[in-house]
Amino acid sequence: MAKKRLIQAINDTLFAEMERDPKVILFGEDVEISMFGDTKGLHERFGPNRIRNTPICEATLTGMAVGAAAGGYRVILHLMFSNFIYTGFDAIANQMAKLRLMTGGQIKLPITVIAGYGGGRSTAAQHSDTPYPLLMNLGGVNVAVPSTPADAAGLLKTAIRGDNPTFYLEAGGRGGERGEVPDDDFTVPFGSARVCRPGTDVTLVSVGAMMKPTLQAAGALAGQDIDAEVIDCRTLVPLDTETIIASVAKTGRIVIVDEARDRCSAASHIAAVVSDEAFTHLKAPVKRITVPNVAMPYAPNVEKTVIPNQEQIAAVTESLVNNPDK
Amino acid sequence: MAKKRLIQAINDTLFAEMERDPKVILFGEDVEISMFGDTKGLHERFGPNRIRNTPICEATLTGMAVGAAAGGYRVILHLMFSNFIYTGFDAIANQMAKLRLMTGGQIKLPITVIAGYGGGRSTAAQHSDTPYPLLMNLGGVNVAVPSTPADAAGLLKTAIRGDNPTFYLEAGGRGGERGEVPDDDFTVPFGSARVCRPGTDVTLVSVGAMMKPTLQAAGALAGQDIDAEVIDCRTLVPLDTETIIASVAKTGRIVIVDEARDRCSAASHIAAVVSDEAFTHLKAPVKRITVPNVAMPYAPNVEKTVIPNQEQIAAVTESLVNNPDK
Amino acid sequence: MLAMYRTMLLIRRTEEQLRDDFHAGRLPGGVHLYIGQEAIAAGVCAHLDDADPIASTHRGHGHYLAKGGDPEAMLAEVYARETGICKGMGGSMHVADFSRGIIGANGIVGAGLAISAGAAFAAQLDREGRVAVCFFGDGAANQGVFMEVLNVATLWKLPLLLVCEHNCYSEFSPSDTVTAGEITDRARAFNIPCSVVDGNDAVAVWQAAAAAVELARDGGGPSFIEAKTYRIYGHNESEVHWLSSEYRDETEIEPWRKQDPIERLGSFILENGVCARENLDALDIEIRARIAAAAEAAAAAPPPDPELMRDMMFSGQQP
Amino acid sequence: MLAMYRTMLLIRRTEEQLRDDFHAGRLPGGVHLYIGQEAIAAGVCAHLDDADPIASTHRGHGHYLAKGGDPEAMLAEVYARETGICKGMGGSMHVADFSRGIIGANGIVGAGLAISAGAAFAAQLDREGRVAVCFFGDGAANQGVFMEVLNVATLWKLPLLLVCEHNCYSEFSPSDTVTAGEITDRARAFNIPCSVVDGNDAVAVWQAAAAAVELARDGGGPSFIEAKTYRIYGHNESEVHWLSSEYRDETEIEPWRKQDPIERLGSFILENGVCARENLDALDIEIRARIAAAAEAAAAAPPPDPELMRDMMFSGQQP
Ligand SMILES: Cc1ncc(C[n+]2csc(CCOP(=O)(O)OP(=O)(O)O)c2C)c(N)n1
Ligand SMILES: Cc1ncc(C[n+]2csc(CCOP(=O)(O)OP(=O)(O)O)c2C)c(N)n1
Ligand SMILES: [Mg+2]
Ligand SMILES: [Mg+2]
Repeated sequence: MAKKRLIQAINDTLFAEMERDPKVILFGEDVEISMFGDTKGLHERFGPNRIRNTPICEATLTGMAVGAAAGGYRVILHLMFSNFIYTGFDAIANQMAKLRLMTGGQIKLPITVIAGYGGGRSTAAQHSDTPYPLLMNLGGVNVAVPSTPADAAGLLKTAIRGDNPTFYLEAGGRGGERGEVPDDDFTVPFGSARVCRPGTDVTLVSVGAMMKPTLQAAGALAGQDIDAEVIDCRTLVPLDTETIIASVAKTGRIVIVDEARDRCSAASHIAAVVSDEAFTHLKAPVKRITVPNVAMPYAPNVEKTVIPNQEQIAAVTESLVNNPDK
Repeated sequence: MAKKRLIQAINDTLFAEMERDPKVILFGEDVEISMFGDTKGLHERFGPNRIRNTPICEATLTGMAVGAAAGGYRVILHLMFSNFIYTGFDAIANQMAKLRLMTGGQIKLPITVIAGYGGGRSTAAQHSDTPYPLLMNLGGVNVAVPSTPADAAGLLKTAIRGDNPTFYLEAGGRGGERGEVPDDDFTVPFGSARVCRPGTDVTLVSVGAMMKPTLQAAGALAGQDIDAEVIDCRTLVPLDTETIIASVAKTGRIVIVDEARDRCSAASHIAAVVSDEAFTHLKAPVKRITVPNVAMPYAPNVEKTVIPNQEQIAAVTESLVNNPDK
Repeated sequence: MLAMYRTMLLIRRTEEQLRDDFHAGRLPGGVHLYIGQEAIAAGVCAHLDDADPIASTHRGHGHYLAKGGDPEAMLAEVYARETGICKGMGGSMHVADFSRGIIGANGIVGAGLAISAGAAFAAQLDREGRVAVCFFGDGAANQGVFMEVLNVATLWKLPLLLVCEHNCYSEFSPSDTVTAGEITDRARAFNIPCSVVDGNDAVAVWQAAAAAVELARDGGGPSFIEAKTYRIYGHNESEVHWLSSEYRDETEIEPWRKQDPIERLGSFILENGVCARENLDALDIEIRARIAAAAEAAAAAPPPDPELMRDMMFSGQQP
Repeated sequence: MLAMYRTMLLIRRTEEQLRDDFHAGRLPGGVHLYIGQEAIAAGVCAHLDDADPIASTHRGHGHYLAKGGDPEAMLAEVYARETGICKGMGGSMHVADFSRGIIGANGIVGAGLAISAGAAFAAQLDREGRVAVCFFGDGAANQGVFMEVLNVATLWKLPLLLVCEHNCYSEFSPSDTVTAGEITDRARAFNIPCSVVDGNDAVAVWQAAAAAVELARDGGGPSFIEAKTYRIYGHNESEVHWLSSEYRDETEIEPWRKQDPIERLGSFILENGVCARENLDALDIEIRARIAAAAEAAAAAPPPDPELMRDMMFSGQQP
């Protein structure tokens, strides 16, 4: 075990995976110098064939990832900020997510797309989106959103070694979170949520950067005699609905915390699944705490009001438990 | 009143709106010849300034729509098949949906993007997507999905005359549905769902091309003594949650029918809203009938299995009403 | 030479079959015919092995067949059968056979460009002398990925051959109404080898491709070929059902019919004594029989099992 | 001439203020400095009126100010104040003033190209002689929209001037590692008027822009200018906080410092007797005072009311 920052866990894992499998290659804009630190040092170690800076041309990069993966490589494409996923969206939505079915299952597409997501640092609307709802709807791509250094390492290994396209979203500048990472070659399977905190009164489901305020809220609620079970989805595709439903079967209440805009969010989908498959267990309305349907504002005081925080989570949960009829 | 095909209602409305306001312009690939028939004859009437064929360059077309709208025009951009929305997605997600907020509300963006959506005609995965969930999550664009010729006309007028970007999605080759269209200059407001069939036992919510099987299922259910209320959302952004909730308050049960892939679908979102805001009225699980999380297959027999149909809707509803505990 | 002729004839007869099948209502989806452009696929693919990847277009039957794709499996695919090369999941616009380097026809105009660049990058890293080829239309040359790929391929010296098939139309728009300047000039801006050839002359295409493919195999980087040709049929075979006005004159098409690439190569073969008229005729009879049988087999084959779909979205994972 | 000098000095002093503000921790977001490139914005915008739309980049302060944008409102914006030109909702990368034809800095590299083409189309339809200008970087010239816009603008003869600011870097990548060939050749492929100018020579930029703007106003269609310059500061001011290695040498920067566009225009002005050194010095004092006051006012202004946001997503509709 070693304590490290989340971004360091990613960087270490990239080193290890590239060492492990010579077919792993990584490219993207300025990945050699590495703005986020995740790809730092790889170029010096693995050279320009396996780590390569590209021109700014996201539409081509996503298509190239498909072509190179079909050509036998395990491709890691670094798209920097998640908003640039939109710039390269055509080959994501029309090729990456569909090509395997369209070709009758002829190919494997081992592609890991890395991008930083989310707000909180006044980067304004074009550098702060949380794009996983769109990716979830595509059907053909996995979505991993680690919240701890250990999960960051374990999920990244699963993504790189896997044979399907995966979007691996880093919680932007918040990669500084520290945590223990096992030393052995462990992986975290996709579709397996983690119960971070067992509880009996209410289920709090969240993912990525929202885990921190969610866990803090759970801690605060404990002081009010509310025993919250906290679940980290870890991957949104595949989604571990079983763990969520089992928890709701126990608690009868659920609050879903999501950094995406509300409409058709991951929270919406989880709420939909719960209100169908766990309906008979529900004692109270299914609650979502999400970002309102706006673009991310620049001003820090305004940005703060749109991103879910500990107080909001605690307040909604408290009122749900104490006033079940809304 | 005149009976016309849905696509004819669109065509007539485009004529009328361009006649009405010289600031309305329309461009897109082969809009002069008009593959779907919606823009037929406009070029002859309004000439090449106001109706213009473009090269194939969706990434530029969506950005141009923003620039021309900011320049004072009411822009109609025809993107042909909804999958090409992805090709032009950058300027949709990063500009159209965000520019107004980013500029502090300085501008209006009167843009109507038209595209045909949905499967059912063996056009395979790249010409059959139902992309509204992605658009719904963007936050800054309206989404209208007419199911009748009258709504097609009324919603299109609201889109064109409105000052915000709207995606106006046509149910592809299924534009042949006929219906009465009033002769006067009526509009259909956004955010106002239509109760197409009142009922007391269960609420069926749907939109666009799914209205037909949904209404047929409601008819069939009537024969089994199940009185279904049927709601056509008409616009998904804004979404008329009031009408849906009022209906659930009456019926206690809801089935949502959606041609989008299930994960983070419009159905998911409606289910989420209902399981929060109408929870106390619910007598049974919230049901979604959606497309599985796959790319659209080419073979008609396979394609048929993924698109919701009358029998499936009737069966799910029947079982929901008769076995509320699932 | 004869191999090229055979390829072209195979494409022609297969597409005639599909044309008739479409109009007889035997196909569930539409088809975009390559008839008149066969020399390009045949002339380029003559230099390629199974290991060399090619990316194709919505008008992709010709590329598939020229690259050695199985005609029976292609017909079955367009017929939406489980015996189809994509098990009936893709259809005409998505015929692909990765085992033969056919990395796919594609319904998104321009999409093959970036995919082929990725395949070329993989080929470069493998250092086995593979070369990637992208076929795309004049209309596709207006998609920005064209320039993006030229840039990356030039910078990285990718073993990539870009073949623009200029058939004078982009759907229903005459090319000069949607394409400014000469497409080849866009490639010339990158100082890569560029050539403009008569796309109805198989020998000319063959020669241009020979040089480009050799250069790429030797690590010399990308090349560009613009093949001037003409789309003899409509944009797709369904257009007759909805077109209310004509977008081109019969008089425009006629001269191009006289430039039929198969007849031209046939004459060349006969003039050069490669073989006799009877041999060509026999070949035609053989191919016609094969395709007719293939169509019959396709028609008789079972539709795909719908459950198959769930195993095909992902590798080893349910959707 | 003097107006251009004033503009350039205004840009310089404003950005020095922002640089210092950033490092003093007074700004919530990052800033990309235009210092060293001022001659380009000033030389081009000298030909434009409020009605002429310009699209800009992430490095957009200079374009905003050269186009007549209010410095006070810009500083307040970067300070995230309700008095900001975008009410604090956009920040440095999104400064825009539609009333002055500044249709926005933009955080998406290349995005201004298509937006400006749309604005040029609107200008063309209005027939009032307006011309649209797009400023973009050498890195942005690798985005496919560049070629797409060249194509549409050429075909439609749009009143559009494309100004590529070649500052030798695309973030941390030296241009020649990510950009193949000469960017101007990509535009030349469309046979539109193209010029390459010394971007640190305001007079040269002014002259090239004069011809291009006049042509566009007269219905002569688009032009392209490549202005060769150099990014004196880093990609953005925050890079010092995380850069672990240098990506360029001081020795590379030094010669460019000697080519300072403001000093060069200053010398030209003095040599030509337009005014005296004292006048220039006085101007500097005036501008410094103005900017210092503006920064103080910005710092003292209130943050935006969060509720404002809900009225700003849509016109007349809640989000
Ligand atoms: C991204 C995208 N935009 C539009 C279309 C619709 N479309 C299909 S083929 C075509 C024209 C293509 O022209 P060209 O590249 O010259 O190929 P050709 O059909 O002439 O072989 C268009 C616009 C599409 N399939 N994909
Ligand atoms: C679509 C997109 N991709 C990547 C980025 C990240 N990025 C910001 S500036 C920049 C480099 C731009 O270079 P250039 O166009 O030369 O402008 P300069 O910074 O030199 O002024 C990059 C890659 C972005 N903002 N948008
Ligand atoms: Mg063509
Ligand atoms: Mg630059």
